[in-house]
Amino acid sequence: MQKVFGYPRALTSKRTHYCPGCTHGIVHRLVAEAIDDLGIQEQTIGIAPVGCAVLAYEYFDVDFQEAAHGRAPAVATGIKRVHPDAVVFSYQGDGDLASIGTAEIVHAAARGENITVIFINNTVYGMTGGQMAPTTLPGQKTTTSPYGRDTTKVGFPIRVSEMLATLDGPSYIERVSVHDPKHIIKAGRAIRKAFEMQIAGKGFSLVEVLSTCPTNWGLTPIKALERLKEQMIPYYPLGVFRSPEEVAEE
Amino acid sequence: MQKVFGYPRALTSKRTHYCPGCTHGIVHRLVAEAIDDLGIQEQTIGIAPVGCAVLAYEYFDVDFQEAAHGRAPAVATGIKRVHPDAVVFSYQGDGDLASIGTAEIVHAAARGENITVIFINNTVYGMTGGQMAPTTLPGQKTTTSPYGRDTTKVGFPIRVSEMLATLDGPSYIERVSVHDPKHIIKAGRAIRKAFEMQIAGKGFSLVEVLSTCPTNWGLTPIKALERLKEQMIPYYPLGVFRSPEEVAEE
Amino acid sequence: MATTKIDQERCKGCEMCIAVCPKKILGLSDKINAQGYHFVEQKGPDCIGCTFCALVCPDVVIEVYK
Amino acid sequence: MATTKIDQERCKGCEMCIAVCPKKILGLSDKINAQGYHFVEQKGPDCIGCTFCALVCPDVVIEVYK
Amino acid sequence: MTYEIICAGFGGQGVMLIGELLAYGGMLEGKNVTWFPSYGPEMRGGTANCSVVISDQPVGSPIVSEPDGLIAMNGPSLEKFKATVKPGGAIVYNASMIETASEMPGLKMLPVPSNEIASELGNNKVANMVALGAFIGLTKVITLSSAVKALEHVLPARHHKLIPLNVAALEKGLALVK
Amino acid sequence: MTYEIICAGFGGQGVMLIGELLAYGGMLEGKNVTWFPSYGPEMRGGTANCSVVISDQPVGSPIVSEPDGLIAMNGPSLEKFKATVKPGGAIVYNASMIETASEMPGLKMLPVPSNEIASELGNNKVANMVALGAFIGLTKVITLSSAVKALEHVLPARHHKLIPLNVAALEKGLALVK
Amino acid sequence: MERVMMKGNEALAEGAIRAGCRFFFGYPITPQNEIPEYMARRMPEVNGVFLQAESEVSAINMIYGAGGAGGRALTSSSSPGISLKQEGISYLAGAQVPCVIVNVARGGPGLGGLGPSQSDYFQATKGGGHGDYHLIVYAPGTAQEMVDLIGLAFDKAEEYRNPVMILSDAIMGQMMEPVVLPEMREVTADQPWATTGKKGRAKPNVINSLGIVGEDLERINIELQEKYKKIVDNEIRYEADGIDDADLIVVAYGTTSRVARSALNMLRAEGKKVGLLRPITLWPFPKPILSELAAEGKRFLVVEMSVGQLVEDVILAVNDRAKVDFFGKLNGSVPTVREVYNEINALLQKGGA
Amino acid sequence: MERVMMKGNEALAEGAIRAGCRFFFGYPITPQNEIPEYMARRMPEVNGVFLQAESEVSAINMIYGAGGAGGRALTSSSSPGISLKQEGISYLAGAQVPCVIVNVARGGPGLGGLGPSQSDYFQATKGGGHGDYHLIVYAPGTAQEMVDLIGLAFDKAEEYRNPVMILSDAIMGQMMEPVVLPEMREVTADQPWATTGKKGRAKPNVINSLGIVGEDLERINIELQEKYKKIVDNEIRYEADGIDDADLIVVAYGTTSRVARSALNMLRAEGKKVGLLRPITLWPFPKPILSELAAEGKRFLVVEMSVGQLVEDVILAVNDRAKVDFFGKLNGSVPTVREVYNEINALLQKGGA
Ligand SMILES: Cc1ncc(C[n+]2csc(CCOP(=O)(O)OP(=O)(O)O)c2C)c(N)n1
Ligand SMILES: Cc1ncc(C[n+]2csc(CCOP(=O)(O)OP(=O)(O)O)c2C)c(N)n1
Ligand code: SF4
Ligand code: SF4
Ligand code: SF4
Ligand code: SF4
Ligand code: SF4
Ligand code: SF4
Ligand SMILES: [Mg+2]
Ligand SMILES: [Mg+2]
Repeated sequence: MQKVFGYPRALTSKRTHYCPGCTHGIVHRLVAEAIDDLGIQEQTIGIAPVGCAVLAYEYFDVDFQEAAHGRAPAVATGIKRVHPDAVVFSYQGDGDLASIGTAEIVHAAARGENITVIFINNTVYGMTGGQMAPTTLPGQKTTTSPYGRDTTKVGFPIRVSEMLATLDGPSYIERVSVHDPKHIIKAGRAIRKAFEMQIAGKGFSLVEVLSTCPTNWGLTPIKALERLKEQMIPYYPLGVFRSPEEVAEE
Repeated sequence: MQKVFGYPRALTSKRTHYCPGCTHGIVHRLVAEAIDDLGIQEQTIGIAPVGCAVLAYEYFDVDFQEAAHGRAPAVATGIKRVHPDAVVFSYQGDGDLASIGTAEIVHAAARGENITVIFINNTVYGMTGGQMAPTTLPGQKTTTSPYGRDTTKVGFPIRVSEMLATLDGPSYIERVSVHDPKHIIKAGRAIRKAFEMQIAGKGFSLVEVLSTCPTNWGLTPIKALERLKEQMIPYYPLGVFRSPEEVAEE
Repeated sequence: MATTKIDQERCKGCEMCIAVCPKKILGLSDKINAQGYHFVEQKGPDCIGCTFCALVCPDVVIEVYK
Repeated sequence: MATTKIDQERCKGCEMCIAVCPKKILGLSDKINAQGYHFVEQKGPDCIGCTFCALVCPDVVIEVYK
Repeated sequence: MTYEIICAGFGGQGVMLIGELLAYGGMLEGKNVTWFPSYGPEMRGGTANCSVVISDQPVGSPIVSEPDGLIAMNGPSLEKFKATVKPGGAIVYNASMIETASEMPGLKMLPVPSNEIASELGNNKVANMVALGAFIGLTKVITLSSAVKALEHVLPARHHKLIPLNVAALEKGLALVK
Repeated sequence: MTYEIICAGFGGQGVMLIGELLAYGGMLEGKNVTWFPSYGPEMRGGTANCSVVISDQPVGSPIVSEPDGLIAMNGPSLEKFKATVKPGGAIVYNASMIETASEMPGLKMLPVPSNEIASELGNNKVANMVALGAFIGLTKVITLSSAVKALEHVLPARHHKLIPLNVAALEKGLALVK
Repeated sequence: MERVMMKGNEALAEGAIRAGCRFFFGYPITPQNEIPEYMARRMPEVNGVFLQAESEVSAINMIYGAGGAGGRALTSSSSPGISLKQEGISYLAGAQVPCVIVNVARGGPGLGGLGPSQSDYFQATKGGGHGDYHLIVYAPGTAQEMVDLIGLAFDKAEEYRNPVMILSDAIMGQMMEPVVLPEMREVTADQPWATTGKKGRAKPNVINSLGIVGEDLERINIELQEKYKKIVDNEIRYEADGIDDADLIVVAYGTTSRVARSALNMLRAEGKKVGLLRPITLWPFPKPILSELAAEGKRFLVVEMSVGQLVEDVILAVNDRAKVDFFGKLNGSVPTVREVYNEINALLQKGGA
Repeated sequence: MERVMMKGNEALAEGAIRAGCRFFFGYPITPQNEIPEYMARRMPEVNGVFLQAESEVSAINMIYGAGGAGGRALTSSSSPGISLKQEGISYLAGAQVPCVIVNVARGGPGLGGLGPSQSDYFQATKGGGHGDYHLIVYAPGTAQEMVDLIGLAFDKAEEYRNPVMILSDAIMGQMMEPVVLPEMREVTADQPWATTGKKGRAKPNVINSLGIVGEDLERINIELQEKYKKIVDNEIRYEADGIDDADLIVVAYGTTSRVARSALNMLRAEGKKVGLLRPITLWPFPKPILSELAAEGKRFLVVEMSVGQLVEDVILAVNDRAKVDFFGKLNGSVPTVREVYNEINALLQKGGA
């Protein structure tokens, strides 16, 4: 018998601190697999966010810098300018990237900074206990929208991929989901493609991964996957928003 | 004989510190005329940026707050939440709004904050002596892009109106120009419309005004108007990018 | 003929693998691991090696052999 | 019959009004104002009151009567 | 008189709640009280404990490092804290999860099969209340009726229907001592 | 010996440049020197001045408030600074823009029709050089040849073709004193 | 009056609302999340505004807008977030905008940890931002003081047109204690300087800290310094406990004052002559009383959760007229009652200065 | 060696490049724009990177990335921009990332003015950010020192893995003076801790300031404090001018040391016994020499462009063994030579301590 699925080399053996069923773990694995596939483990430098993935540097077996909340794209820029041949990626949550770090992500994208961003959209601030994020859906209850997100008072969710796609800098932007095996495979492909773009020197690439936070959604992991599929995808359509060769699909 | 053109009431009599031929002055007048037309001088609160318009509070005869660089939309939000019936507008340059203040403008727009933003795009940092702005055109020489803006290293200009138009919050976004009388009249109409939107409680409105900086462009005021028309407009197309009733035109 | 290899100490008992297994052969154990979780076991021999379980597992608990 | 009224002390001599006047009746004075600028004068009587000059003036120097 | 308590266990065992009840009960009796929580580094789950101080005087440190009383709901908690208990102090531990515990000289130690008793009452969740009842019985730090009153304040209104069950558990625990 | 100078005028009259030439010339003569600019609050235009110190010793304050010498290119500048000049000091002022200036007791005062002379040379822009030439002649703070050498360093290469014109203006100014 | 158990953070939030605060702008960060979460629930009930800003930088600038417009405005954060607010704080001070800023401090530097810390003392009291400015800084020592001082903070902020900081920490914020809540206050303070729209006023109101023209900036600074002097003269607060007959006085605020109090109780029970001086205002600093006590021959032990910040102010206050010892714990650990007890005992044994 | 006239800001920029700095990230602000503008022209000539960041916050975090990756990285700004960088600075200190930060200080608080200021002294030396940390802070007094100290700054930053600040001001930055430039240096420092990609290393390198697990944060802080002690023991720098026979010593740095020097020259010419003590490192502070001089019976006058910040460190250093007087100017104005001269004279007349 052959091993058809195994543990990626680019992950350390450390157990994660993530809650049971949290899809952060799936995305970690997909990133590690992309690093393995492309054979870039020795030249990759990651940037961990402030968010549930704050300890990412303990889980990936590559060099890492832990950035201040929201500033990962700036940190990545600093690193990439020093080591243009390294593969530099940031891993950021939606509070980190779409709220406090808005200026940093917009400008890294506009600059066409040759880095890869893995963007975890779980419609909530996981680490700090479930506050509203810029991506929180209308009506969604969180600890800082206890009566449900009221768009008349706090406005509408930001569709980051669509917004960044208006810029000339990015080479590749895709939104994917990890709610079932088929989509997980697709997400893995997108992540690998994003790294390939960087390696080819094409500039800024970003993969937005629709993700779950069972704990702060108050759902079981399985119900959380269902919510992702049924409520998030309609608001955040999957697809390629920018690509040198393709047009938007799906 | 009748006065067919006169000095607006909402401007003080103070002479501006702007350079000769700087179109900041034109936009000031258009804003003042809108305030006069709508009869809102006693209930208007402006927010001055850090930029050449830093002394705007000396020129408008309405209450004002001078904001930290880039933070005018946040300051406007604070004011508007205290005085929902006041008419609150910020007046911001492209360094202020599109660089350091990116997060603030994106989120004020996403919130659909019921304020009006007058955005002066002159492709340069005027006040600090002509450094590169996020809106500086490819190839344009500035004091921090002395060899011309190199898009392979510092990326591409940001089209703010297009970017913000991807959000659900804004009610009205238009890009106008002030390079000739016809366009100035159009710009004035757009500015008035933006205020009307706010008064009607429709949420965030923004008018991007293509503007000149003869001093830092190293051109005479008249040549500067020509550059605006011939080089800026092709990169920054005029038109309505968001409107409750219309679709994009021009 | 295929089978899974489960690193029980890593498992957090989230049951996501159980939900996606087309053969419905995965289930939680009565026992708990050192982390305090009931962990997953392959309860039947009909594994087809589809790797669905491994794909959805956030804790990279499952290896699949075929 | 129309005419302009020019607040010479505010004028900065940028010449933008001069450029847009369809009747080409505006021009800079030889004199300078207290700010040190050669200011604009209406040099001829053919003003049609189109207000173009006033519209482009950044310093709100010009009033137009018609 | 100042009485200091640590309640410790796994996340989810309700140790924070019984600490709150002790503090609230103390307050209802006119005492000065503090309650302070402490969590492990894990995102969710893991261990948790809280410090409770009940005193006639203004309370100084809200962090208890040498408790008069300890309620330990699992093994690791008992191990971690038992040596810190003051001479003459009291330990109630959850015998359902801790098979054997060596005696501590100079301390009163009471094993309580909390989960078993809770299961008998039909809800495993009230194991914490059983332990608290026993602790109250053993130490008399507050009265049972204060603890019962505290329940009404501490439990959110939507859980008030569970108060009788909780009271029953408290009583079962208390009965172990009498 | 420490010699302190203020050069003042409208923005655009080139007062910063002549200050730089004094400082650079002083440096070429082996002195310690400083040059410090000061602008008015206007965005562009308005008044401007610079402080220059030339000394055998390390220079202390680069900001001159009691100058030994003043070059005033317009009226407001003369008014602002003339009273600060040290006893025994020297003032060169631009007579083309300042019609009359009252004598200052104890000071050498030299009116220079800089703009007229510059116009004679065919370029109004070198009025500043005429004033500088005169100032050098009057005070001997640096030599003419140091000023000429300084020009090569201070002017950007693309303006070097204008050096002969500038030198001519300096000489015209100097000649007013000799 | 009814006592209710509340976490320090929640007591502060409810205290703010009862003091008339109707505008809260903040951004989540542990260990202060109870404050915005409480406000999110509570503000709609009192027709107030809770708004989660996109960042701490935005939050502080929203406060600038709201405070400048005359609203009773509050923001809260924890150490890294407070660092981000420094530019805004300097603006608030310069433009004299009343408002209240809460720092529920945590361990630093950098991302640090989630436990308590007192290592933001310098930042709070000497100015983490640029320029010569001061916040009034209150350091509550009980949940009750959270309630009381937040009310006072709003009043003083408006009285002096000055931003006020509440310097708390992870322990003070998360600890539950009984509090007595005051009645809801109706605030209708007249703020003739606020931006409201001119509403018939002859001159516009302008909120501003710019002084580029002539002597403007010096004038602003003179005005500020005159105000600060008034605050120093009138607003010092501290608690003194058993200092009269004490040989050794512990100086500590907030959490460490609580730990010290426990240790002091133990020592007093043993008949030792020890006292506690607890600054309630960290700025203005209770210099006069310390100076006086020094003159009387007391010695001091400063206890802090830092490598020594408050201690500098104590030394400056006693200015070598008394011996000042220091016991500090680095961020990441908290002094235990036993440690402080031992430290004091050791000092008492070592004897006089 | 050839002397060239350069503005302080440009001298610093060229000095950085000659010291091997190849990464500049900054954002425009007066009065430091000459630095980024110089770098924009010059960096491409030496294959270096000049990048205008979208904000000061971004710039400091780019520095964090570049410095953490082993590059010699520089950022510069002025007071409000430096306030915005405080979170980032605390991270740099916590994660021990070498880099150099320049503050060309201007008048505050708030938007303030464009003139010089020394009112960011506390922010620079006591930590404007959160947590117990220190920057090494150099205060250049001449354009030549701009060149020399920026080179030293990079070396020390790497030697200690610590961020270094150059605290300059609007006058020091805009003033032109002759400088002698050093040769271009090739820097190939070995930084085994830097993120470069593992490149065969067994363990990844991690740049980090987080300590949420167990004793991690305390360990980080112990390490930092041990390093700071080493720096205090080895890195103090100052210039003493005529202090041996002086009765009164002026303590001043940067611009005010220059003004004071002029006044002192006048007084010495009159036979007065006066000297100058100019701290070159503001942190570590030249406490030992001041302490020694105090013991010798000198008195001190501190001259600052602020309401008094440096003076606190002087008082702490002499600790009441000597009289310390203060002469300060509020932001918006600069002390003249005459004012300082008069002040010293008045003190000399008043006589002994
Ligand atoms: C400057 C600063 N502000 C706030 C925080 C607190 N904080 C930590 S994580 C986080 C949000 C995390 O949410 P997200 O980025 O969505 O990541 P997730 O946990 O959901 O994966 C916040 C606000 C901080 N550490 N630093
Ligand atoms: C925090 C901060 N950063 C930088 C500056 C310096 N600064 C003043 S104005 C300005 C840019 C102005 O450019 P823009 O917004 O385009 O306005 P313009 O002058 O072109 O109208 C900058 C960077 C500042 N005052 N504060
Ligand atoms: S809190 Fe949410 S995002 Fe964070 S680890 Fe738990 S489930 Fe995942
Ligand atoms: S610098 Fe440019 S933008 Fe500023 S006033 Fe002058 S012309 Fe206008
Ligand atoms: S590989 Fe497929 S069939 Fe086998 S256990 Fe996993 S999901 Fe079930
Ligand atoms: S998906 Fe993974 S962690 Fe979850 S139950 Fe299955 S094996 Fe365990
Ligand atoms: S109104 Fe028209 S015609 Fe008259 S001066 Fe102005 S531009 Fe010329
Ligand atoms: S446009 Fe206005 S400022 Fe310009 S020259 Fe004409 S009148 Fe004067
Ligand atoms: Mg999230
Ligand atoms: Mg601009």
